[in-house]
Amino acid sequence: MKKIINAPDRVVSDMLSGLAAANPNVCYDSEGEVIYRKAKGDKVGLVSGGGSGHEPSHAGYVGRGMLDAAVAGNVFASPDPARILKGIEHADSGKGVLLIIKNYSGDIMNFELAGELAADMDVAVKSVIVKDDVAVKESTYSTGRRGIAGTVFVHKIAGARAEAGGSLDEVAAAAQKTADNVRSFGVSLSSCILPGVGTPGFVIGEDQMEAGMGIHGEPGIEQTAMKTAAEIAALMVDKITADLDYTGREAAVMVNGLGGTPMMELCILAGEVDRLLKEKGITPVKYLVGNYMTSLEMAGASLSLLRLDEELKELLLAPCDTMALKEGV
Amino acid sequence: MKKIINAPDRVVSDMLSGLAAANPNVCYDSEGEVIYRKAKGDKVGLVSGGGSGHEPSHAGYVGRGMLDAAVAGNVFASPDPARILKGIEHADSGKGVLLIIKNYSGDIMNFELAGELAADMDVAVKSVIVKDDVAVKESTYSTGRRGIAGTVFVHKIAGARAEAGGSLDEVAAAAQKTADNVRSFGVSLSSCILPGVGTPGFVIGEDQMEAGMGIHGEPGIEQTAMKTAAEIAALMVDKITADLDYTGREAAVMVNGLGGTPMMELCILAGEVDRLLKEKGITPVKYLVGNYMTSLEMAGASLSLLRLDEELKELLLAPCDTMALKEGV
Amino acid sequence: MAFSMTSAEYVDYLVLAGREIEQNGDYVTALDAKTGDGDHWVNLNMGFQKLISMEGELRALPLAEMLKKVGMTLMSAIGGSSGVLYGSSYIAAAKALKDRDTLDIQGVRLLLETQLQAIMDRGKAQPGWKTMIDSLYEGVQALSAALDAGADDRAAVEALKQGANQGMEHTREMEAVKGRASYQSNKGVGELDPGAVTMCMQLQCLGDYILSHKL
Amino acid sequence: MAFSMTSAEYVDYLVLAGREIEQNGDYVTALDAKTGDGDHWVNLNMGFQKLISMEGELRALPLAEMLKKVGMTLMSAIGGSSGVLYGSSYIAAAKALKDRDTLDIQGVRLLLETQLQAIMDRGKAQPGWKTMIDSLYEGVQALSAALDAGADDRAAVEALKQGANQGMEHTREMEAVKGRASYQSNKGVGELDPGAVTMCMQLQCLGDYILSHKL
Ligand SMILES: Nc1ncnc2c1ncn2[C@@H]1O[C@H](COP(=O)(O)OP(=O)(O)O)[C@@H](O)[C@H]1O
Ligand SMILES: Nc1ncnc2c1ncn2[C@@H]1O[C@H](COP(=O)(O)OP(=O)(O)O)[C@@H](O)[C@H]1O
Ligand SMILES: [Mg+2]
Ligand SMILES: [Mg+2]
Ligand SMILES: [Mg+2]
Ligand SMILES: [Mg+2]
Repeated sequence: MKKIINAPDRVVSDMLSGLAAANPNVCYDSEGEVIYRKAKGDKVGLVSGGGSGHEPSHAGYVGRGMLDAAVAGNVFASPDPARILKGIEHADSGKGVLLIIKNYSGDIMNFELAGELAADMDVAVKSVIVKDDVAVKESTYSTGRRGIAGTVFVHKIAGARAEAGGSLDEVAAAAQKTADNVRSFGVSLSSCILPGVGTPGFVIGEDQMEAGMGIHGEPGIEQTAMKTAAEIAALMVDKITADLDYTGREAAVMVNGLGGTPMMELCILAGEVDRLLKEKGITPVKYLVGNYMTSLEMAGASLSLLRLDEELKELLLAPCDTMALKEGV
Repeated sequence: MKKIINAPDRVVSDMLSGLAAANPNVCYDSEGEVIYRKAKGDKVGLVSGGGSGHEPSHAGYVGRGMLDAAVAGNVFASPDPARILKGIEHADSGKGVLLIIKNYSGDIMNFELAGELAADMDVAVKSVIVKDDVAVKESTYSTGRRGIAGTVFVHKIAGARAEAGGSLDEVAAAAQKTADNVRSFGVSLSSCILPGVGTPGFVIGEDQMEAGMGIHGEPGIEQTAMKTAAEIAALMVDKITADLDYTGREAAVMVNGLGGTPMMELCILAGEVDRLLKEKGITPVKYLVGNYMTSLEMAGASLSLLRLDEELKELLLAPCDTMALKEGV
Repeated sequence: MAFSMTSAEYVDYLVLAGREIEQNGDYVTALDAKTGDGDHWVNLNMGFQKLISMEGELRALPLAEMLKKVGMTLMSAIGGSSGVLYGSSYIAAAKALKDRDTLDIQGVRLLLETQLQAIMDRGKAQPGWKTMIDSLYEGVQALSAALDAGADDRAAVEALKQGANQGMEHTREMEAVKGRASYQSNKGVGELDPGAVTMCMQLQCLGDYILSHKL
Repeated sequence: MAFSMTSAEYVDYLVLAGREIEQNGDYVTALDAKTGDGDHWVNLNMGFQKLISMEGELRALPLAEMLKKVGMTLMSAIGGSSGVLYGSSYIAAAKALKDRDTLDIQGVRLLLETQLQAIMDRGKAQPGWKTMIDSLYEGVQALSAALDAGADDRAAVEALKQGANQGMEHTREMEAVKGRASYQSNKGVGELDPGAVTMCMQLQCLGDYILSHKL
């Protein structure tokens, strides 16, 4: 394992303190492994978080127009309720707090318990669960779909609604609408190494790729022969548009790198996606191309498509100023 | 070789057309492999470029407050003079054009020739050569130091000066001052694969790293045992501050990923750098942490430190709106 | 012969369980990598190593307080799914056992039944869903059946161990409903659930501790 | 015996050189990876393949125009250091040979001398600096020396080939002044310069073409 770290059991705290050193607009609470806004807004608070290893998610999205606090767990493991409660406290200015949760058993259980604890302390808490990964079948019975990179759109849009003075219900509604309208699909070309483990948990054969792999290296829907950028784009667009009808609609597009795939490849993929969307009568009005939600150093990429209406579009394009996403210069 | 591409000989054009699809503020000239600003400013034009494989450099920095045109060569190969001339034409609005060149024989020769051709066409052209890599000894006799990630600071500051209405001489002076005050040092943990070659040109042993490697995988100053983040930070800071005295000064800090190293590790490195700088009496006033100038999918990172004065600081913090760098939301 | 276990002795068991977990890193990680995200062992181990580092402090606490502290510690140090589930299970056990100083066989039964219920509640999950619940559920079932049939402590503990092992083995053929294996198209059929494996390890250690030190 | 080479025949040589380069990918790439950035072969090959694809068009051009077209093509298709150097060398050669239709041995000499000077000017480089110049320089030196000593065409061409090869070999012990090998702490000593190797390949092909087709 070659990583630029000090020690496997220090990666989370070292990473967050480094991030806070680099970003003058946030503070680091080392007890809760929370990154929170230095200037507390008089507004609904937004809290997200989850396991580490997905940087810049989530701490990179703390700032004006997006999150108020991000809570980090160990690598690939949800933070525990005590940490999340710290995050809620940092985000709360008396107008209530929205929790943005990715749909994993662990995150759900920990955030839910934290929400109960916060409610005991008379903080109004709502939560929205993101489940955008169409590689997994949706189900009310089982855990259902995973939440992946589409979550960043939820942060952005709920953040804009909160910044504009929306009530907790309004912010939650904007977040829910975003979650309802975003779909994602990812492919990976290589595995990743958990710092505490030191060796890759699985191997993807040379000339093979895994379609539909999650952002923790949870197995995908199939291993196939390595495809071209055009074929990968087609697979992604097909899977997503088969699940939600985007025809004739405007969309925001995220071409997200998983950590080990360089910008050159993401741009090539974005070009193919753009062509396919236009062929399908979908109008891309905003692109995000880069590393937004990663899986350590995994090579691969995901596509997220957010179906827009006027409200979502306006909120999406509203200014925000975070380390990993800035809008409205 | 596993890359998200269509074909090795199409990577540059596919990448640039994808980038242009994703960024509504730029256009793609496929004949010259040039990305240029859609809204041509009535100002001194800024042109940079070089071999591809360093994305988001340079096309990602085209936009308000930075470059007017970026010219792309083949992977790791300077663009030829004809392409550069196209870039100059796109950037020129009659107030002259500044070429920002990284110090490689190939780039120097091609940009110089293009500049001569432009002068023949009565375009006022000046150029600034960036040689920030302290891993290489400076020399007037040989090629001397390479230009690496510190170049992005030159784009930013010259861009701000041009946006503010500076004359060609003033813009060139700001660029030169930046180049004179920036130093960089990089380490790499893995090699990278040129799309047209398909196999890695060299191998860095497991548990080894290469100190001082360039952004094209040119061999570094030594292969050493893999170090911790704190040790790597110390190596970088020591090499840089041994070359230029930053004591008591403000500095802009770039912790740059080489393409395959995730944000988690860059943040950890930034934290260590921050600690060391403060110990040395250097005041970091601005951090850039992310992939700014890469080497395909190479794992590793570089540190660039720009010594600031009031002028440079003001220009550095002036607004800019490009795909890869936004300032002043 | 009947036994009675003090709070300090329960901590002795936890230390043994921690050592056992520590030694099975590659095996458990490989299992979680196959159907999950590969972090189950790292995090569970971190939790138990934390407990081991607190051994002295824990041994000094009365039973219920010790259990609560263990729960809080595991919840925060492990994180993820296992952290909150183990945390909840120990916090619930602390409540259920708040009037006792020691654990006899009925106390062990109550502890495990309480933990089982707490995990099912927190996880919104049932036996048969290919989780840690299955080892605990079959272990508790076997223990209760033995006790209800009048078995002595030794036979009851043996039943617990055997039941836990069967529960773990049964996860191999189950389809995952909750947790990461549910994302797979075949729902993880054919692989043991890593959480069931580590739950079983703990129950084996508990049984062995009682059998060799207390009976 | 004396020879004379038409523009079309020079294009035949370029095609042979392109084929030779195409076959030496791994070798040249490995060399450039050792002291440079590993792209020399990919790009040079791309340039020569472009020439091959334009064979018909090129063959139809008069000598000077053909040389100019080759220069423009190589400059844009190769890029990097080699592109502008080869490009400049052919564009300069086109000027120097603008009054000739064919190349005899003196024409070849003038062509190569002009190319050498153009590369040195554009690269601001000298013989002995571990670049492509060294193969060309020693080749031209040997050719000129042979001709000045009254050698016949065959002997002169043999001298060119041998000189080029020696120049290439000499780069192994040189310290790089320009180009990427100069970034290395040992200045690349011990390795052949990739640009010298491919320059030598071309000169060998040129010599062989003349020897086997024209003499
Ligand atoms: N909802 C649930 N109810 C009960 N057990 C669960 C649930 N979700 C997961 N588990 C158990 O947790 C184990 C995984 O634990 P761990 O790896 O720590 O969590 P994560 O899945 O968050 O990475 C699974 O193998 C399973 O036994
Ligand atoms: N200034 C120069 N003058 C002459 N030859 C040079 C010069 N710089 C580089 N070269 C030659 O070019 C070769 C490298 O070519 P290439 O790989 O295409 O360029 P780059 O160094 O830009 O990647 C070197 O091996 C050397 O022979
Ligand atoms: Mg996990
Ligand atoms: Mg090159
Ligand atoms: Mg897990
Ligand atoms: Mg090269």
